[in-house]
Amino acid sequence: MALGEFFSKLIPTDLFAGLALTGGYFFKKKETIQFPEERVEPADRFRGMFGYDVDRCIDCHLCAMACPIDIIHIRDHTEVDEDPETGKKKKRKVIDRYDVDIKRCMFCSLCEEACPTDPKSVWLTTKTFEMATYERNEALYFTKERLMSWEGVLAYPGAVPPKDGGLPEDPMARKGKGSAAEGGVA
Amino acid sequence: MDQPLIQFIVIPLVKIVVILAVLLLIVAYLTFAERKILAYMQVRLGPNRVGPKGWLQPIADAFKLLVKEDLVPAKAEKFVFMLAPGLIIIPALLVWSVIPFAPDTTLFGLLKQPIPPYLTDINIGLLFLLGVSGVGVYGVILGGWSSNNKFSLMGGLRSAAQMVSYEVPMGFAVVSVILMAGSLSLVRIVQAQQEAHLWFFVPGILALAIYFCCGVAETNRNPFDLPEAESELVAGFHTEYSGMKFALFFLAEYANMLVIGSVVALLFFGGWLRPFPSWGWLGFLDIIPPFFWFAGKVAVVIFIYMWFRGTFPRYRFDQLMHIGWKWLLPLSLANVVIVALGVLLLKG
Amino acid sequence: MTDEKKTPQPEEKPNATPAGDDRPAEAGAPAATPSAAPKATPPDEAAKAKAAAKAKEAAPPKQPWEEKPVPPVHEDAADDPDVAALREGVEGSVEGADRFAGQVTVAVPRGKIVETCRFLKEQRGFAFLVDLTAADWPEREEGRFDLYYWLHRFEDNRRLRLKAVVAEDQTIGTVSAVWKTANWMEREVYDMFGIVFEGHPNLERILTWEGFNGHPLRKDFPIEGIDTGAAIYPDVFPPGGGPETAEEEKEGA
Amino acid sequence: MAGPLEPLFDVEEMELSFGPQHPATHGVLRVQLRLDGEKIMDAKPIIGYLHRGTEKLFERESFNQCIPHTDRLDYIAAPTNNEGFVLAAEKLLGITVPPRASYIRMILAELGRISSHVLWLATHAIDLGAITPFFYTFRERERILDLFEEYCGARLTLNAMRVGGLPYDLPDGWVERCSELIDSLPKYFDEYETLLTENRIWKKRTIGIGVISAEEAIDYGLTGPPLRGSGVRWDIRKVFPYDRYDEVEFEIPIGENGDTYDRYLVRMEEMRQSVRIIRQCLDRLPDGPVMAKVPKVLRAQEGIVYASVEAPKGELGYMFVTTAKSTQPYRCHIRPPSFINLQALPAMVEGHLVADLVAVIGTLDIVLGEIDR
Repeated sequence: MALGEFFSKLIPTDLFAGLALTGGYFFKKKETIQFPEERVEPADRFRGMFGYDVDRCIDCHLCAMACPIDIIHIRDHTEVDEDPETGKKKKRKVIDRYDVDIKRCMFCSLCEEACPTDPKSVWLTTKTFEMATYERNEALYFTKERLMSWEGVLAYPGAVPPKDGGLPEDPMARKGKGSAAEGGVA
Repeated sequence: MDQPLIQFIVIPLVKIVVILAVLLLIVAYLTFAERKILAYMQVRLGPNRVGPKGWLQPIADAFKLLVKEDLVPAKAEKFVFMLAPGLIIIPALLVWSVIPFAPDTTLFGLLKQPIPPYLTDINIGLLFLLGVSGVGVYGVILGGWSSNNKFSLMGGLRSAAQMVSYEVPMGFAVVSVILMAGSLSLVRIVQAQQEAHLWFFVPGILALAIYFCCGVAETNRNPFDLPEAESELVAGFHTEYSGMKFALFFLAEYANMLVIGSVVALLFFGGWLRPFPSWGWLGFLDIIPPFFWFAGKVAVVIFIYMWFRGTFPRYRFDQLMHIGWKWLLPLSLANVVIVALGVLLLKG
Repeated sequence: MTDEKKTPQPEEKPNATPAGDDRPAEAGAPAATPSAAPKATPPDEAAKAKAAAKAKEAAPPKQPWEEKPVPPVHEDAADDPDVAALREGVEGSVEGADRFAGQVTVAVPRGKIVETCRFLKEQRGFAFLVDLTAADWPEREEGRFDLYYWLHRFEDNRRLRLKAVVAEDQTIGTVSAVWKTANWMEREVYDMFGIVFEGHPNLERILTWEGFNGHPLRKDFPIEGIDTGAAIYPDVFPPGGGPETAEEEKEGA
Repeated sequence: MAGPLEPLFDVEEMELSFGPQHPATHGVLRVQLRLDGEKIMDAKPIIGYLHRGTEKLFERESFNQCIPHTDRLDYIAAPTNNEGFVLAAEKLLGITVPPRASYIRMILAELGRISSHVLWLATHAIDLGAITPFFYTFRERERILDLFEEYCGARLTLNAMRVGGLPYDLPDGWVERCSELIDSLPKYFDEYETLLTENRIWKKRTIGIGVISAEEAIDYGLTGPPLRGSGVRWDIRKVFPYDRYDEVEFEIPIGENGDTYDRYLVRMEEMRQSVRIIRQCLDRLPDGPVMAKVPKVLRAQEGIVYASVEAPKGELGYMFVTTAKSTQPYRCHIRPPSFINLQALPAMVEGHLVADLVAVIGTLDIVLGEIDR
């Protein structure tokens, strides 16, 4: 063994380089985000908990068909309305149930993509991800009523990314527009 | 009360209680310190939820371990399984009886005569220390064996081989200090450094390096933490331990770290002496009590331990033995010869 | 470590019609030059595209992604050099050769498969078995299963697919002696389809457990799975919720 | 008294079940070991704890519905899984993808490759006892995942591609943020290398461990970094360029000895090459649509099609067998690189110690979601 090699083995400069790096990090700014106090705002397109609007929904079942694992269950019946003036009969579909079995959902957003209404009647861009429950089956089975009324659902209704890649329009403005049209979105 | 009763029973008992209490508290906070230091090196914050800035974390941990269910595997060798944590913690605490951490003191004038704050100073202190700390390996082996778990057994075996083979160069490293000081008493070694106006790490730099390496291996710390290599042996010899018995293993590891740190401070860095004890103009440093000089030196050693853990990968078992027998042992032998020659030439 | 020595970059299949030559000229946006036209555009398609490109020189040409997709077509691949060599090398080994989307599939009789594979590996340089799998056609007459071997040659980066038909009660020789990689692939096929490979060193189930009942990728295996008693958390739906049962569906209708 | 001496006590080889619950098996892999002391006499990987029947599921889903399932194969680098699937489907249906979509796919795939490789480095290093790189690499991985989240709304299971293009265009400012990130990445790669590459302990643990020769690697069907580490310059991106990989410049790093250290170096260099590819893609990103004109319902014709991509773990291929006018694949087979790479594990660890088994499992970079499907 050459003497130089011997001493390079004896004096571990390679180890000192690592020690210098970790030692330097000892004084650097930390990356931790203290969760309950500090929060990271999810991105605009973040796919989280479902939002659903029965007034906008046209009962086309496309979301249920698009779902790869069939967790959207829709039951409906047809009602016949008679116009009191003209006597014309008008068929109207009424949604009895719109259930999403969220415990199995994989948040792929294909249902939202399939939804033909504008704005979407079902959307995942609610920026909500805190869905921990103590119970597995009932607590994560969302009916129409629960989907529409869970805490925070109206705070961000449907930041659906437009196809042209721009930012979604202001969600609150969109909500106003929808209610002004008396739920007449379709 | 008569004098001997006080001198031989009361004072030592008080000392024992105080030393044990302080030691256990320090050990508990060492775990906290380690977690914090590692976290800071890893761009995170570490425990900071229990109490102000996380300062009560070790208390919470200790409480958690106390109230945890104490599991004994059904097929374990029950008696040995119970015995092993005791076997490892007792030597780890026992060595503190000979470690002097400050010179004789009057406790700020409370006492008429200065008494030694440490428990005792025996003239074979260093030998006692090496011998007693070597017993700890039995706890590791027996704990690994009695768990009736193959991973634990392998951890125990690795540990046995590692500890036994690293005792040898460690002993030789210490011998060079003994040659320089001419005594086995730890107090005497510190005094010798004062008399020589020189800390022994200057002539004994090689001995220091060897002792430090061996110390890391003896206490199963990274990069020599094979017996408990988590990613290989799933915590090694204490896989099956839980609750307070696990806590004892844990305490012993940290107490041993403190021992190694103390010995490094005593043998190579002048124990409780301030830097350059012979330079009068540095006298203002004497404001800091000697105990804190000692504690500071130990803290630096422990910090380096943790720094190592935060930086290095782990050696493999055979490579570890390779280093022990093929590098450290010859080096330490050479070191003894060199130091002996030096002592012979200088002291006549 | 990283000295650049570019590997040759041949077209995916040298025999396939080169698609790159027929790119419509496009000014101003060089990066947007289309190149990913279907690799196996049949010749008449390519000619059409050329003619169209000429005709529309003045008008902005329609990009391939704005037009209806052109699916690939099946062609006879008897002219393929490897197929020809195989036909000569191993007697009676080629029952048919088909090219689809630039990939050649050779139908090989079941009994000749090991011989064929060995010939292709040793004589034709197909050193690499990329993939080995099967498909189930339960109603087919000539045999229920198709086995696919997907070979690769490093010299000119060509690939060749062998196809063998195995009936339900038949076995097939193992190629795990030819390529070591076939060992687990054949185990997987055995596990999923129940095709037995003769001479395989350890033909046991690999993805399901020993004693599993059935072969999951057969078409007659229910997609919901079979009851193994392993469901720790059964699905519980609130009354009226969940998927529609058969009775409810009848009622609805 | 001739003949060999009888041992005075029984000497047994120890059987050790390494996994499925073990910190170093990266999931639910079980390796049944036969040990002589700590020396491995025989290793037998046992897999299937995570088998979900993905291929069976594909037989009932339409082409676009399959894509979320592909995310769950190699869940560490979802973009390449999506990419392989849509490429196979596009080949089958004869769809040409707009260039902008191709470039965005490449950017996503290369970001996925970096995020997969840094995770590999993190776990590999922590297996060998270095705990700190884990946290440094996760910092960078988080930033990449942030970009994914901004693009498609998910961090891990992206579902980011569709047959014929992409579901969304890039959001505003994404290109700038991505460009900023990839500019900062090489500096961080240097930091990892400071901690590991020249470190004598790291070298001792990796050099000469799990050696596999080029011939054997080919025989075992290894692909990806394990094959390149053995010195075979083979990369699907160069050999069968998909998307627009023929328009960007990059190099394929290879190793010499086929040991763990070489595979480590290959992956480290691959990350730098990925940065280079992303940089070129961002510079050339064309305008235009991100979705080709495809019919609403995709119908295939009869045929067999195989398409593969260079996933971070190796060659990830999808093979479709379809019948005429079918809306879903009759049979879709996945060629999972991890599954085939894992097969070489017994050959690589035989004669090594238990500690090396951990290193070799780490260096193969397996993902059990892909192995078990």
